Amino acid sequence: MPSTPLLDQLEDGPWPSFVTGLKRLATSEDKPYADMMKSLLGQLEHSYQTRTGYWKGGTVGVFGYGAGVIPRFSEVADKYPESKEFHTLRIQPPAGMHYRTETLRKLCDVWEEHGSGLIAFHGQSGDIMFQGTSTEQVQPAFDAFNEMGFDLGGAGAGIRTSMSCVGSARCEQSCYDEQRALRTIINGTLDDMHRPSLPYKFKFKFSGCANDCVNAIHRSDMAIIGTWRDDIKIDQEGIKAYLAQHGRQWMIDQVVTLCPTNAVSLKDDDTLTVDNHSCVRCMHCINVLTKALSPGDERGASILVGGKRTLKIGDLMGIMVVPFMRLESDEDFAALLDLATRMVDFFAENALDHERIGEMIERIGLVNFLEGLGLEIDPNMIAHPRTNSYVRTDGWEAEAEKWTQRKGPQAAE
Amino acid sequence: MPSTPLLDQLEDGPWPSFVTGLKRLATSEDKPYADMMKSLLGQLEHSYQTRTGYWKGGTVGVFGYGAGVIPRFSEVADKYPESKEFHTLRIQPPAGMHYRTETLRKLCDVWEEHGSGLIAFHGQSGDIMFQGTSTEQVQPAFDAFNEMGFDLGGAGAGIRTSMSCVGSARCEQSCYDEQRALRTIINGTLDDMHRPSLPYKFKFKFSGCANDCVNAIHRSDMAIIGTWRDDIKIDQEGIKAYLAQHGRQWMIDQVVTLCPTNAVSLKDDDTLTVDNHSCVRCMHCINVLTKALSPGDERGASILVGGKRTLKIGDLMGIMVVPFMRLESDEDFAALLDLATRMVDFFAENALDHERIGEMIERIGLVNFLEGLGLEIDPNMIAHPRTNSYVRTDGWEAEAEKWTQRKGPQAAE
Amino acid sequence: MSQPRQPIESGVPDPFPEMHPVMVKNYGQWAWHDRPRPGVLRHVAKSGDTIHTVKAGTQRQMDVYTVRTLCDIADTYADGHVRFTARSNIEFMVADPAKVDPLIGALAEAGFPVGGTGNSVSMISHTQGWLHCDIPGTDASGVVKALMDELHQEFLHERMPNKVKITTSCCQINCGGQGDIAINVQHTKPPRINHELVSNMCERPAVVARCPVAAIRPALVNGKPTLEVDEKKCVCCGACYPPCPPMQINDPVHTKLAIWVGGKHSSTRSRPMFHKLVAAGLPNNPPRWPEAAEVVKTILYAYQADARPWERMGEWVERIGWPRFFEKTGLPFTKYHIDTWRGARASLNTSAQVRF
Amino acid sequence: MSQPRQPIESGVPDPFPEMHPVMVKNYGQWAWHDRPRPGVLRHVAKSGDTIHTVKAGTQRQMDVYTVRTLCDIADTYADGHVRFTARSNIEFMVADPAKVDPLIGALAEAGFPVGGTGNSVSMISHTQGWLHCDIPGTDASGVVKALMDELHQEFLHERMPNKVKITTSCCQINCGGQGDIAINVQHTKPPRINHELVSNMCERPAVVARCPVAAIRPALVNGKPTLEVDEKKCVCCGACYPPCPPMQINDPVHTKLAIWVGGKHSSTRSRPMFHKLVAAGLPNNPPRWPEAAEVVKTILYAYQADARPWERMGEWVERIGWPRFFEKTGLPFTKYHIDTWRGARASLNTSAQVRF
Ligand code: SRM
Ligand code: SRM
Ligand code: SRM
Ligand code: SRM
Ligand code: SF4
Ligand code: SF4
Ligand code: SF4
Ligand code: SF4
Ligand code: SF4
Ligand code: SF4
Ligand code: SF4
Ligand code: SF4
Repeated sequence: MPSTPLLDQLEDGPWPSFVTGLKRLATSEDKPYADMMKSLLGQLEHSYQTRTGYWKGGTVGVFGYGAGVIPRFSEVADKYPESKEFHTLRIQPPAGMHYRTETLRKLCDVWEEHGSGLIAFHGQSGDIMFQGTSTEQVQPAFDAFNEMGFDLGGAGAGIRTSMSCVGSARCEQSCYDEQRALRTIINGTLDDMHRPSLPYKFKFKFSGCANDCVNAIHRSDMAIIGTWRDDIKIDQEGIKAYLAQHGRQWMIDQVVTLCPTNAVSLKDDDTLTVDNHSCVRCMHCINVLTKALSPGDERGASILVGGKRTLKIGDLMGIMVVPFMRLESDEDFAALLDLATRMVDFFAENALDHERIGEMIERIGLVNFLEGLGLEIDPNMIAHPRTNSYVRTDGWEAEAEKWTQRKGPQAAE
Repeated sequence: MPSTPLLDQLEDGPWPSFVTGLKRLATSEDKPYADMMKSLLGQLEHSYQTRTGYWKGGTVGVFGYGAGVIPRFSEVADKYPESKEFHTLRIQPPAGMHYRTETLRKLCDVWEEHGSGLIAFHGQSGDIMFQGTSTEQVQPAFDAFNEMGFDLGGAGAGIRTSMSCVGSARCEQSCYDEQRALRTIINGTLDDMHRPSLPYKFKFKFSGCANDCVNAIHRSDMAIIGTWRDDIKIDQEGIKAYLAQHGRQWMIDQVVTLCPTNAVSLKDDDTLTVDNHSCVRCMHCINVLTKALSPGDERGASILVGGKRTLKIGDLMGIMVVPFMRLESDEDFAALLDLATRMVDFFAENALDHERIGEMIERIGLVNFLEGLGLEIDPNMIAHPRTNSYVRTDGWEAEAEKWTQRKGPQAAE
Repeated sequence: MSQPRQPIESGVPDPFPEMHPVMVKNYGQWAWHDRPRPGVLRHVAKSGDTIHTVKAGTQRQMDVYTVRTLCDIADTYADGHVRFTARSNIEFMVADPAKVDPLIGALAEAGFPVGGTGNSVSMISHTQGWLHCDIPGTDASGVVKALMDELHQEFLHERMPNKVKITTSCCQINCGGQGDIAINVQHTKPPRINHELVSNMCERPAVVARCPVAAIRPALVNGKPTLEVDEKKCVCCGACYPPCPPMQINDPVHTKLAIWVGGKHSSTRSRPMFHKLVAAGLPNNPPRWPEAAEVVKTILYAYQADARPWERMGEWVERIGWPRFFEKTGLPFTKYHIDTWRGARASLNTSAQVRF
Repeated sequence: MSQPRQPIESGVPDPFPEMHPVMVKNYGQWAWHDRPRPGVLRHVAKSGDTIHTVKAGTQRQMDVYTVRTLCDIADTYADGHVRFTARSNIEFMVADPAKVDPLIGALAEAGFPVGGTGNSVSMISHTQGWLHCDIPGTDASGVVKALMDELHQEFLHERMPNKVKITTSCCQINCGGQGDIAINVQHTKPPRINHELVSNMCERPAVVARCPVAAIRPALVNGKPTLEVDEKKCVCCGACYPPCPPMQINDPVHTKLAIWVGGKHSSTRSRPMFHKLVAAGLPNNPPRWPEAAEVVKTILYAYQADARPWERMGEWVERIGWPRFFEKTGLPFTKYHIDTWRGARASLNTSAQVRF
């Protein structure tokens, strides 16, 4: 065992220690990975000492696929030779990250045989990351996972592994079937994941409501976020129960005054009402009064496009491009996949190299993007209309007419 | 008299009609301007008919000054020859736009003698605009006004005529002597008004409080807006009187819930308190409860820089660059003038041609501007800190030290 | 001509000799104010002194007869002092409360509407237009007069949720500034270039630099140096026209009016705001611009009906949301409403918050 | 080697066979939930079925022994099903409420903290760092472990005003994302270029294109084509390093940590927000990064002491204002806090609103 004085300090303290785990693997003398993990601990300690990383990339993959393995070769292999290759397999988990223990144990067994014994549940994008194996073992490891029913995840300039919140499996806020939506889109675009040839990466994320438990707005190129069109459902008996338990002041301070649009009122007769036209479906009142309030019945999702981290123009959040799409019937899910596919195609055709879809929209303008995809203009797409007069408006009447055509019948509703 | 069927329609209706006024002048047959005004009415009717303007600029001025007259030559002088020249004199009013009737009558007399008899009280920048005279009469008109104690205002690429709110003259919200501040700055920078040689125009505006009755934030290059540093003054008897008159609900709806930072509380004993550290000096509560609340005693102004209209990069509002400067003593006013002068100098040296100071700041960055002027960094200058990591921070410690130096003693206060 | 006279560089006149004596005496020492009725303010000083202000609308562009009439009224009822507001309303200050009603009577008699205080619609900010400017797309005096006729009752009464400050401008330069409602020129076609004139009178590098979208480039027409406009880029702003009159942007048909909503200068409650485009393509229709007036009234009365006390126009829309603004006013929402200028991203909805 | 095996392109596995049977049965039919104690959720379905979720922290980067221990616990106390959260916590679902306490006991016994629900500090989002990435400026596993040791009690208890979601990242690319508090790498010197390597391995046009400020240009060194960096322009972001490893941005001394505050993903109450820089220049100090931990705790406890119920970190600061944030945390405010990136204007105070 290498001496690891700095890492040893990370075995103290109440939080589970990854160092203890690494040492356990390194000292599993009967296992094929023990030496690799000793070497790895040595290199990691060296990084702690020198404050420097020592991995470099390369090209390693599995037969038939163009991505999904993150290759790592050591730059200090002379000192720590057994971990000179330390590749990671990204494997897509069951949607919602549910596991039988039996499945987990089998995954462990495969990784003991073909890898380091080190597994991350999960990567920030949602993969199970099987971390650390040699070039030689990549294919057999994948084959074993694949036979179990698992498939490689995304890497490189393609569709990435996705994530949905726990949603319908347990959460009463859920406004659509997240797992189905995830599997519909990802399994419908697998080719672009496994043989990546897009301008840059493309991520989908699925949250069942505006609480956005998978950070979809900031961290995905296309965010599917649950919402509803009709009225919030109110169980006035439930409201009375809350009032009985917590009092009116509590109700006012925790709910009424925190509604961002002042849409909630507590009446003198202790009923609670919501002005559903003002409500922005932010979820706050429902979160607090979960036993009395719930999303309406006409459920579905909003679609936002273009979230991402900093490179190269600065962080972007997704932009609302479809305020509502119903997600109930088979046709609805087919329409969702169709939209996703068209989105990816439009991205493939119009983005520059290494440009995310959010950057592309920034460059070509939202209106061109919407027109390119045939999405209808809606004031829900904006925080406010333009403040600048530099625009050529000679098509005003034709555009206004489009709106009137669309809204005419609705107005009569 | 020309026939003016379109203009005639503007004599109907309850609002005072400028057309009736123009006609009055045109029919003052005993006056030197009657023919000019007949001609003018003809040209204006022609504009109404053709929806086209017919004035062009030129060069006309008074001896010794480089600006202050707006020259107008008619493009349809062949049809309307008597108003072929129709220049405007911009004259600076007394600060706050106060007049004795005697003064107004004298101004009218001068303009009957040397001009059209048409006067605008006032231009959007704050000038009295004596509208319409011939090239020949410009100098005598100016001489007469000048002898009365009036001086030309600004035009072109220089300091412009300024405006202050009525403020101390009448308004209880006033936090500094607006008229004095205006006269200190403008009369201290007159050379740059009368002999304009700046990169572009530069406007000062003076509002006594955050109600900003002269639109200073949007419409001036340097806005001086009254504020206070200590606590809002509360007269609890006054509060009780309001409560007696309007009730608690009114107080809550009109004041408490409208405070943008929730700094106002109505206590059970019917006293009203303000969390002065949270208060942003927005004036709302004071506006509503003017008989009970007033700005604190430590009064002065905030300075914002860079407001302007659309050309060429889009509308800009002023940016807070001095959160507080006391404005009481002679030294305080001298410091204000000093700041204004340095601001104009910095602008003169660093702006591009036809670039307003707000555009310059946009181009060089606020930090460079602050450093150039030696203004101290303050979190009141921002809505929030940077969200983007693209910045070189190797001077962090030195900068942090500056803050600690400045705030150290204060923290002990 | 003899030796020219040297100007006396006296600058801004001292206001104290002009100011009402009660104001001079209590300068900076005021205690509170209220509004006994629309058009009248009562300010009380710490000394106990009181001054009443009676506010009346004017046409701004006044003939000397009108000014003298106002002076006569001031002399008879208002101690011989007046002031003008930032919006060209006139204020009469009276020390004696008994004079207030007669003063109001005299103003009404002379045709000056008394109002514009408190939660009323004040005078529209006024610019030059065809009367005097060299680049106007419409008139200002006419638009203001026509609109104020329509809004007259709202000037007289204080029945809006908060003050309503309307602005107008006669070209896209917008000397009238931001407004709760703004009625502005919006050109819809690129400038037609009078090539003959360009070669003669235009300082070409200056105008090329002035274009916000770099749509102007040098060109040769009939062998003479002139300019051309890339019509795909041009945003029809007219910024090239003042420095280069041959860039003829104004057009009797294609110069339209647009309505903007929600500008706010005060830092009161909410931060200051810019106004936002809500309607465009309105005809530039003198002498009474009925189409623009109609839209303005629709918006104004939707605001009046729906806003809460103290909500300025922009604050109201922020609360109810833009989807409902378009619903309530019945105005169409188009792609032109979506901002395309720098920083446009900040105007997009980057949240899951949505309204139905 | 024989003929290679063709992959079965099965994609995302069906979760239903893996899911707890009570979840399968009541899928999409849940009625409400509460939290009987920190670390435990109780969800009740419309059918009346109930499921308890016990949530525990893990180190994310787990050895198979740890995974098996968790499986053993799940088999004994939790019906043989688990799930992992978006933040690498593990959740045990149990149909029988009587099993909750024994399950908690077993987890505690095995060293897994039970908590992370409701208004607690959840697990820090975790990235790769020195353990695996090819570009890290610091470690991730170590930072997370060190910080979670410090914040352990806040994971166990629900005593914050709202959820606190902390993130970290091991380079400025920031795979860890936005956070209520984010502990991120901030380089402070431009990359040193290994010219020898550039000529050999770098795809030069790609790296030139990658620089956000166009600071990289082709150059010749010793007659060989290489690159140079304009150090005046360079913002030390390290974006050139992944496509071009010779652009050595990482440095044991000049690679620092910075703390950001107020990121928010949810659209709950307020719109989503980006986090904002509050402290920089902190040493990258393994194995326990005490300086960064100190700043994080200072901020966290200022928030705890001052925020109102349901206020997320960013919402709290919005209410009290940035001047008071710096006052309450004692952190210095510097010119680096003032944004300089595109759209920076929207981050400036363009109002007369001011705090003292
Ligand atoms: C493994 C993982 C971190 C983790 O430990 O969890 C990761 C690791 C890397 N990310 Fe990431 N990113 C991971 C999730 C993210 C996320 C979060 C998310 O997906 O929700 C983001 C922010 C969201 C986004 O997509 O913008 C993210 C934004 C980036 C970026 C910046 C992209 C941008 O447009 O700003 C890069 C750089 C690039 O793509 O050139 C990047 C690049 C990388 C690379 C490939 C570094 C490189 O260029 O060589 C890292 C490989 C590390 C390794 O050795 O495995 N990674 N990366 C995450 C993927 C695991 C998984 O598949 O589940
Ligand atoms: C007269 C006046 C309108 C009025 O009727 O009240 C006016 C009239 C003109 N303005 Fe203005 N501006 C007038 C107040 C304003 C204001 C309002 C203010 O000062 O508060 C603004 C917006 C604030 C600002 O400064 O940005 C304003 C923004 C402009 C601009 C755009 C400047 C910009 O940077 O965006 C121009 C164009 C220019 O300067 O090139 C302009 C240019 C002009 C010119 C000189 C047109 C031109 O380039 O030939 C107009 C001369 C008209 C004439 O025939 O007299 N005027 N102009 C106002 C000055 C009267 C006075 O001295 O009191
Ligand atoms: C006379 C005048 C100042 C001057 O020096 O000329 C003035 C006078 C008063 N303003 Fe003002 N404001 C005047 C233009 C403005 C403007 C600018 C403008 O009209 O273009 C604004 C900014 C408008 C904006 O935000 O776009 C303005 C925003 C306010 C506010 C803040 C309103 C708000 O809630 O946003 C107050 C506070 C209030 O209403 O109590 C205020 C309050 C006042 C007070 C109460 C101050 C006082 O005690 O004298 C005055 C009487 C108000 C009334 O009528 O009820 N004044 N006030 C201006 C009259 C213009 C007019 O004839 O209509
Ligand atoms: C398990 C998990 C979803 C999953 O599929 O894995 C989850 C589960 C729940 N979230 Fe979440 N959230 C989860 C990540 C998130 C995230 C993303 C993250 O952690 O990176 C967010 C966005 C955070 C942000 O804005 O930056 C998130 C924002 C919320 C909110 C909104 C909070 C707010 O006021 O802004 C709620 C509503 C609430 O608190 O009642 C919520 C509510 C809930 C509920 C009540 C939903 C439910 O009934 O199951 C769950 C239990 C909450 C509790 O512990 O009290 N969840 N939740 C994730 C647990 C992560 C963890 O281990 O800590
Ligand atoms: S995003 Fe909404 S539906 Fe999904 S788990 Fe979170 S609270 Fe539930
Ligand atoms: S969901 Fe949000 S916006 Fe709608 S009523 Fe509830 S708190 Fe208000
Ligand atoms: S800006 Fe303030 S001080 Fe000046 S008149 Fe208006 S309310 Fe009074
Ligand atoms: S001045 Fe404005 S911020 Fe201050 S307490 Fe009054 S309402 Fe609140
Ligand atoms: S708005 Fe345009 S047309 Fe009107 S006065 Fe100003 S510059 Fe002239
Ligand atoms: S109208 Fe505006 S955009 Fe068009 S050429 Fe002229 S300056 Fe450029
Ligand atoms: S944050 Fe940077 S160093 Fe860390 S995993 Fe992501 S790319 Fe690698
Ligand atoms: S560190 Fe960033 S700014 Fe500097 S050269 Fe590299 S990519 Fe450009």
